[in-house]
Amino acid sequence: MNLLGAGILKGMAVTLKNFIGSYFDKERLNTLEYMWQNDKSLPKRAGDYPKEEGEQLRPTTTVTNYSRNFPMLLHDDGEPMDTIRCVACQICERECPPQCIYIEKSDDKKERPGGKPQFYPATFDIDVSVCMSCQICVEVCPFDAIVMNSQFELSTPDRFNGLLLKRGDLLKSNQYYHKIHPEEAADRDKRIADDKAAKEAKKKAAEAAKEAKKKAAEAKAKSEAEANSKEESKDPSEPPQTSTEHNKEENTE
Amino acid sequence: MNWELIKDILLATVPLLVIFPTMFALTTWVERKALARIQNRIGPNKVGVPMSRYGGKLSLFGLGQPAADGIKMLFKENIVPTGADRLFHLLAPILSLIPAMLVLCFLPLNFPWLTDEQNSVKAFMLDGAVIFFFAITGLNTLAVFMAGWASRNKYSLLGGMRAIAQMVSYEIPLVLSAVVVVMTVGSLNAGEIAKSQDGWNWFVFSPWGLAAFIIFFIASLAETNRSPFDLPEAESEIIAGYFTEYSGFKFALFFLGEYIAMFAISGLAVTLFLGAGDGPGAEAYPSLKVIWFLAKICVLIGIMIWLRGTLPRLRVDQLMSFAWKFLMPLSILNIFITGFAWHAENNNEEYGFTIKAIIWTASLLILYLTAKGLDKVNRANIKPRTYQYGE
Amino acid sequence: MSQPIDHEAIIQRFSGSEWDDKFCALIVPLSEATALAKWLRDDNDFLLDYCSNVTGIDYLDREIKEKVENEEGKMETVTRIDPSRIEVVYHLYSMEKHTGPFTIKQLTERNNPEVQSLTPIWRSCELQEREIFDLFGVNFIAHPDQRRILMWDEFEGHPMRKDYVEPFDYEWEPTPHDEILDKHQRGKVIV
Amino acid sequence: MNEVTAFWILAAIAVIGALFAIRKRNLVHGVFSLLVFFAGLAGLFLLLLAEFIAVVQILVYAGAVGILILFAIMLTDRVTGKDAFRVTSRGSFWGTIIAASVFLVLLLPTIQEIPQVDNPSNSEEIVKQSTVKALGKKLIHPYVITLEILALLLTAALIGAVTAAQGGHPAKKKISIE
Amino acid sequence: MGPHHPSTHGVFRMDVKLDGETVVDLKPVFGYLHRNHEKIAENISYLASMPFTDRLDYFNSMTNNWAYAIAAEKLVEIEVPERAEYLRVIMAELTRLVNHISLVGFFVNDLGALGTPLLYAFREREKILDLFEQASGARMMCNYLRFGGLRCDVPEGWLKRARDLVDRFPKFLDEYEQLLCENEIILSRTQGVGTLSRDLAISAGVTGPMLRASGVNYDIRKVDQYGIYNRFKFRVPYSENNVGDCYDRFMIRMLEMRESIEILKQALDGIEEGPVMGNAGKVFKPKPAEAYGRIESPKGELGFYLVADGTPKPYRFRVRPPSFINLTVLRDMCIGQQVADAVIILGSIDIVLGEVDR
Repeated sequence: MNLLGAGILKGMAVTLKNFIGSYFDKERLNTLEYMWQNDKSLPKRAGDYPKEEGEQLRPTTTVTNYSRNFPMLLHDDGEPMDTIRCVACQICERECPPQCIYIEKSDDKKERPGGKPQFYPATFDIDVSVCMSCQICVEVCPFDAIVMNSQFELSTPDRFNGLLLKRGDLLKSNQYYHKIHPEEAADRDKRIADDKAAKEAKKKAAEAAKEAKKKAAEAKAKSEAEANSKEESKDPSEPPQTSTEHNKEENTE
Repeated sequence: MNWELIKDILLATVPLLVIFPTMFALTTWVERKALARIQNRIGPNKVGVPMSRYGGKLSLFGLGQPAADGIKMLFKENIVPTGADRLFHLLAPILSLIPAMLVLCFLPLNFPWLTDEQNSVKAFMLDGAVIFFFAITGLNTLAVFMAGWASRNKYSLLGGMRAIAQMVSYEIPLVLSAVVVVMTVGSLNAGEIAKSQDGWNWFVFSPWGLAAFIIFFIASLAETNRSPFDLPEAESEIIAGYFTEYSGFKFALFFLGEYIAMFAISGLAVTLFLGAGDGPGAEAYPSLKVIWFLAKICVLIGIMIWLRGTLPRLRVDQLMSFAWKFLMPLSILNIFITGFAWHAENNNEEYGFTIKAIIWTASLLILYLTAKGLDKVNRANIKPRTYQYGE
Repeated sequence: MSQPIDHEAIIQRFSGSEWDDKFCALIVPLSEATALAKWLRDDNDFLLDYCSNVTGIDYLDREIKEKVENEEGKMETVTRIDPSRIEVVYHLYSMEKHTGPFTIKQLTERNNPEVQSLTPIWRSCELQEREIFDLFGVNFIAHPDQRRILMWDEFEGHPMRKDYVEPFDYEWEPTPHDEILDKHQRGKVIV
Repeated sequence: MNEVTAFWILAAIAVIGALFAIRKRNLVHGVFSLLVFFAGLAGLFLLLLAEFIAVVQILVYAGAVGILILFAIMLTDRVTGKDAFRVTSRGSFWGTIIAASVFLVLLLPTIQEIPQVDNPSNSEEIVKQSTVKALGKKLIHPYVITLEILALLLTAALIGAVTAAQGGHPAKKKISIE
Repeated sequence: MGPHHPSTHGVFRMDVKLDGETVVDLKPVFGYLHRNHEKIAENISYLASMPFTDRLDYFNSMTNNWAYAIAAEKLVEIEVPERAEYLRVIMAELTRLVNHISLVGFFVNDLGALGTPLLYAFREREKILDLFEQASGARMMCNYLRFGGLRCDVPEGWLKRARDLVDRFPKFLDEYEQLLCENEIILSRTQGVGTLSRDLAISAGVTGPMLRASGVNYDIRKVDQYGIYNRFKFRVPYSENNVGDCYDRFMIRMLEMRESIEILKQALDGIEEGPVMGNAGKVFKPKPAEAYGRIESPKGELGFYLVADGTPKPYRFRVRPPSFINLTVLRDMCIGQQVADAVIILGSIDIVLGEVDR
């Protein structure tokens, strides 16, 4: 027959164990102390926070290299605006559940390293007060142009336009992406490299097929085949819609 | 006016007014730190000396917290609800503080710097000290009712009524368990009770003394609305009980009153059961008595904080039935046992060790069995249940 | 998976109800609803004693292109006008026999919808039917206490209806988010 | 000299408390001023060095009786607040005359009886007599029968009160438990 | 007890008519957090309303996603790869642990234990939420499941971390039970309070631990055998002869946590490498059909009823919230009890207002 107040005493034994444990046992005390600093140093706009190299306003220890917060635009190495990956195809603006992305397509095309000249977004705003960091835009983007950042200190005193991140604030380099999400960045780059290789292989196969077709045509009817095959190879000179069907087969991998 | 008398009185009472409020400030810090550590968090460590010149901050483990609370309470705007009747709204916290402070001066804290003559002044109520103690703590109930009634809102009225019912019904076990000690010592004044327990024969070491101490401690928890009995200020049901409508310094007064009452009652517990001021070095250096006394009070306060971190709250009717159907019969039985044991010891000659052992074990057994029986009667169907597992 | 419940037995017993094979649900007329429900619950080869889900669906008049087998067996699409109605769908389960979902539907027209409330038979329909009353405006006959559950009492209109127009948002404040929303509303139909 | 001033202060408190207790419109205020009166009385007893009686005065009257009256006020409705009924003081003239005569009847014998306190020195035995132990002995030896009867009377009153509160038959109470 | 009362779990109001301390009548009032999630879902695509399901019962977002994924997979026959099924079970059971320890913590907090058990529960919850963050990127709003599998695979080393969390968890559970299960005060305050009879529970559509506490052996993991639950050997605790009061509900949740650990152990042993995403096309455009998918979420039966009309937007998106329907019996349980008990009965039902008001 158990002692009269046994339940209560056992309960108190547990609290005593926790009381002592919280001094020594790392397992029990996992509350991290947040570095306190006065908030006069709070920037006026969310965009004024430090841009590059993932350096937070305050050295916090809570950000792991998996956590995601608001999205950011990626550009490969080199001058940001030349190597921006985004082509303003506005799929992410359409798919975004709370509809917080606003894109205005530029009218002129910009040369992209190793690729066709593409449009670029004249303005690319994300309303950080509305975005719920759900990563749908990263999934639907066919060009891996938008990925999730892990910076969470974006508080500003101005409620109306302070929380609107402009294109300049969103644009971050690929090394920064490697720095904050090493694993995910590595996978993404490997996937891009594979796709590029696959496309090259397909293009080579397509050229090879074209030469073979050309040779066969010459062999059969040498003179008129050459005449009309020359124009036919000129007019499908990459009209823009090929880029959309390009992204169609891109994403059915 | 003879200045001599006034000097004596001041010498006796001012140290009390200095020691106990500072201990109050420390206890709030200790309580928050200990509760935090029990719950595996760090507790207040942000308030400290702002060293703006060096940019950082000397946090000194949050010791600045009580000072910060005090200042905050001073500057908080004190709101009086329109419906409340202002006089009693103001009077209630004061009335809750007076008995707590008044009771402090009857504890047998023989300060080293006091000569015997001054000691007598302090313990003016030489004879009726213990009864005076219970009379004054009875006034605390009035203060709680006045607060509940004066703030004119349904939560505080409910809280006030609960508090009165609880305090009135827990005063009886409190008094009855004190009777045990008074009976064996034969006098009501605190000094003599302390003297009779010198040399380690504290009351808590005798079986009836231990039972009385446990009952006294449980009843004192209820008297000061602490941990398992903090029903009047149950946040989950009636927001903050009788001091819902209080803010600013009046709330701090209530807070101070509650803590000083806690010190006073644990002081009495120490005097009655734990041999006030008696400790290893007490005979050699009489000045050590005060330190031992305060140390024992801190131990009791520590247990109260530990209970607060662990136990949930009782319901009103369980609270009542626990007092009337469990504690009171037990303490009455305890009085009979003490009477019998004292009679056996003092009135017959061959009171050898064997009879003493028999009496002690017999009383221990009787007390434990009646406690088990009462508990079974009160909570007949409350026991852990078993569950089936379906596929 | 739980085996499907055969519905022929029900149709012979209750002539009014008919089986909609496309969505495998039993359409129940207003008159026979209570009798059928009580029978489904108490009959021991059904024992559908747990009504898990009650949903209201609002259909407007719309033409549907369907591939239909015409005479010479060739699939060709025919456009049919789907009549406008409000459906109240009940998903029933049996906790005794662990049998799968059995759906019954009650149809009513849109202007003043009237449906038989099944709360007296299954208590779980009480809050869900009140929600349908609140958001669709369907009046349930014999519902114990039918009043608005999610919206505040002075709210007019039934938000979940397809043709519901939002009242003017008097708490509107200018936010950068607005042009994003206008741009989406300006005729950019999401494909 | 300071005993006399202390006496006058305490007497003033007691008289004011009693007056307020009668004149106050709001019942709860009346009860609290009654408690002030009890406290004043306890102070007076202390002055007479009868500390045990002073303590009992506070314990019994200020502590228990005060709370009892408050409970009574709380539990009977329509006693306080706006719609509390007004006691008309129609017969106030005759009332005062009767009160004054009773006061006189009580006051005269006490005035003659006051002992001429010539030397305050014998206050020591007064203190000795009124110690708790002496009172305890007196209560047990000569007055033990009265003590028992009193105890019986009180328990009877207690049981009566409990049954009255329950409305007579305990059966009714059982229903309210389920 | 107004919407901002300290012990209603979120914005929920109870009109309580008191006679002294006992409750005479009680009318729950909802709608303070109503944002008409179903109307939003009708204007956005199927995939876009997946992150919204996290906001339904914000304590266990993985099970909400899974219920929606099951309903969508019933609309269009999509085959889910092995590893995805295993990871779904692991995530669901981890969420069940999070939900049950937090609930027990809140329940005892209502009893007045000043947060100690709650903070122990939150200390353990932090470790599980770190696992979710490493897998999906966010701690609470994971948005991790997709129709036909998962959004991305778990990082390497995750399974090992999950494994030793599961091994350490029983030690914490013993400590938790020692603190709470034999405590006399908790026993006497919860036994006999808020009793729910067996047939009232069935007819009122109460599901989950509350139903099993009233004596009905009905667990959708066993009944529907959705996902790959039929591969794991686990038991379902229910209370046959007891009266189904607050204590039973509290104990059933403690025992269910032990069963979840069993499932987690078996799942973590059985998982192998493999693809995580089935062959679902980029745009989810189902043919006109209806589907009702339901799972055993920690609070009860969470169901999604989707009506598709061929466009990429659902025609009707209906959520069957367990805590909303469990509230039908709140009034019957609270009549005749004390005020302090009404608060505990509400705590034992385990409601989350995001799900109740949708």
